[in-house]
Amino acid sequence: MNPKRRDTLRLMAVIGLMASTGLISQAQAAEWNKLAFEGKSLDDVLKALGGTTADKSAEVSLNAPDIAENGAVVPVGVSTSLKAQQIAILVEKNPNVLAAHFTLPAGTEPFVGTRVKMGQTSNVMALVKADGKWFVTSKEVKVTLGGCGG
Amino acid sequence: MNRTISGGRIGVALGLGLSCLAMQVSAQGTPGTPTASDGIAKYREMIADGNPAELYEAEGEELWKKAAGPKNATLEKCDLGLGAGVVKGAAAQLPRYFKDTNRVQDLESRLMTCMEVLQGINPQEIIDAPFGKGAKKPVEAIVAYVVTNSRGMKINAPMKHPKEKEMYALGKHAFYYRGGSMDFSCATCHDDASKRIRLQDLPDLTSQKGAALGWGFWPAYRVSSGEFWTMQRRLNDCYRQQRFPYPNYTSDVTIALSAYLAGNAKGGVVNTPGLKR
Amino acid sequence: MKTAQLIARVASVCALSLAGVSANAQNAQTVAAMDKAIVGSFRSEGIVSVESIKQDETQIVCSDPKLATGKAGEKRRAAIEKENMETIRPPYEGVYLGDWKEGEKVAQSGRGATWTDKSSTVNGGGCYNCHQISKAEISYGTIGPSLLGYGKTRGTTQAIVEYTWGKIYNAKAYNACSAMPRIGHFNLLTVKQMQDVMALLLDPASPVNQ
Amino acid sequence: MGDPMRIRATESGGVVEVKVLMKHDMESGQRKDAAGKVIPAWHINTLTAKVKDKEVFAAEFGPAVSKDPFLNFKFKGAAKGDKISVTWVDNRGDTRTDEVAIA
Repeated sequence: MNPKRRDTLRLMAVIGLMASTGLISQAQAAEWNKLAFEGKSLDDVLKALGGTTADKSAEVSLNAPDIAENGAVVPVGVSTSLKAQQIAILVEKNPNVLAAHFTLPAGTEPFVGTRVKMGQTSNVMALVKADGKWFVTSKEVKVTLGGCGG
Repeated sequence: MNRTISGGRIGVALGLGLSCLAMQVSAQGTPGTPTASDGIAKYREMIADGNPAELYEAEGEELWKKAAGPKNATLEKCDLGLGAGVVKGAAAQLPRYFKDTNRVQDLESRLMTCMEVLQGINPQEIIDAPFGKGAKKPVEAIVAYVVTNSRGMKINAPMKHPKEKEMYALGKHAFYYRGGSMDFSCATCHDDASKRIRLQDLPDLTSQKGAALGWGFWPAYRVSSGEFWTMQRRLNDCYRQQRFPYPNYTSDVTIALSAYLAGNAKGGVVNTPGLKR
Repeated sequence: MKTAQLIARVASVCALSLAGVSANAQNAQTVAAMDKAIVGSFRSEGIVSVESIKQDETQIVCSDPKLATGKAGEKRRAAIEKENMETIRPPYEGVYLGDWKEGEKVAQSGRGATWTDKSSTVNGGGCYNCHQISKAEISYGTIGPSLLGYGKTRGTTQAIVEYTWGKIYNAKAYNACSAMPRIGHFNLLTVKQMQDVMALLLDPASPVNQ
Repeated sequence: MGDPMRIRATESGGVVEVKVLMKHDMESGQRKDAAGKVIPAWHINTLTAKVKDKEVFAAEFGPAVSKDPFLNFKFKGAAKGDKISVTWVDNRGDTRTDEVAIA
């Protein structure tokens, strides 16, 4: 590992710690978390976000189509009855699994909708952090590659 | 080889090749699960909210009002058929005959005329630029702006002038014209409402209802390419997939097909810009 | 599709014309002039030459809805079928069936022969665009009939095998104005690719026949 | 400077719903150009939404967010007429801020 990368990792870890312990404001925490976006699995991403495990929760709801007519644009909505502070959207079979991460200050509804790219049929996962714990739910989205665009 | 064996049962189109890539959909066919078509309907519903064509529309509105070209003029005096500067409802009544050019013009051909006459821009530069690039880019954004201003109106291309009727007739002829290495015409896929390619339903463009489904939703933002596609671009790619050679930008065949579609779709609703796969 | 149904369908399509638009205008323009206007709107690009849309007899007849079905075009269609039948070449040494797994790949791919392709692009058959073939692929078109269980229901007699080969090679030999491309005749697939598609349809081990 | 965003913000029953469309290629870094060279990743990294200088939403995007990104969120504590401003920054340091009054 080159020194620069090690520094980055250390820095990210420190920021992660500071964020999780409330030492820095949310604006600073919204800096781009490189480590998380380089994660190859749910565990990698969880770790980079300062978590360890995520419990499956029926209180996290993931709204995504069963079939996407095009993998370039897959609509994903996440909502929860939990008091979410953070939400993340992951695509299990993408080269890097984390697609987007959201920080929700107090007063912001536990909901987000966006659109992500999927290289192939895969599970899509929604991670929610509430009361210091992580929760997850997932759903398979079938992807039709390219369609007739040849 | 004995014809009587066939009984016509293998039928038509093994290998009709509209360039579909393999789809990675596997059947999990348990009873009660939604069908593939249901899934696609939900997908379309979900992406309908928030059409990125709006971004092009905003840019187009700015370009319409901004002085440009060697003559440093805006397009605000451009006559799209309803009088100089009238944008509202203009796209719903195109293609149509224009006296000054003595030609039936679609929106893009007419915009080129305006850009040439008012702004001094050489139309050849627009014709030669690839879609989505160079001199075509501003035209495409302006198209998004103009067609948005007919949203919700009735499709009503006049089709009264002899030249308009002539264009419609040419468009109809072109619609059925088979050629190229796969013998395809537009009609091969688009003269029957019950057919589909892969999972995509094919509108019957010879019927009013089907033509309105096509003409009424294009131009559109195309999610597969992440770009706004004008009607010229839509037709260009149809011909590419038909294995035809390259239709020249705003050539007779492209305007004629637009006239045929708009004529058939008359009375339908303008839903442009659409949002398409 | 039965001929009667086809005639009815096309007739209804032809009957649809914009009131007041077609009749006069159509007379004013000859078909030849319109053909010229169409061809003149295109240019050669990449591997696709503008020459490729100058029509042969099959394309001329089948572009005219009045000739493509019904009595008026009957004789010309019969002549077209005969002409196309004569183009069909059986595979070397009578080996009709290849590898169904390769055939599935050919059936899935719709690539090739467009102006954005290269002459080195391996063409696909694009079969799934129009046909249901194996059960596992739910994303199939319906322009052509379902071929699910093809070999199982039709059997694999020499006559069926030869007919299937001919249909893939040049569909217009059996139905002058079929929507299906003349795959062998226009070299859209290689002989090996066609043998592989044959296996997909006829090999008892193919998923099509499970 | 990036191209303008389209922001819609509507208040209903104390909840403001915001929909944002951004114009950005969101190049994934996974694609190759015609010559076979990898097209480098180019995407929005962060986005923040503020009302009266108070942050109401923050996002980090990876290259797997779709081209011309769409974002939908809801928050409480603002009234019709208040201005919401949205800022994004991409991985090349390009940035764009747009503002709209809540309707």
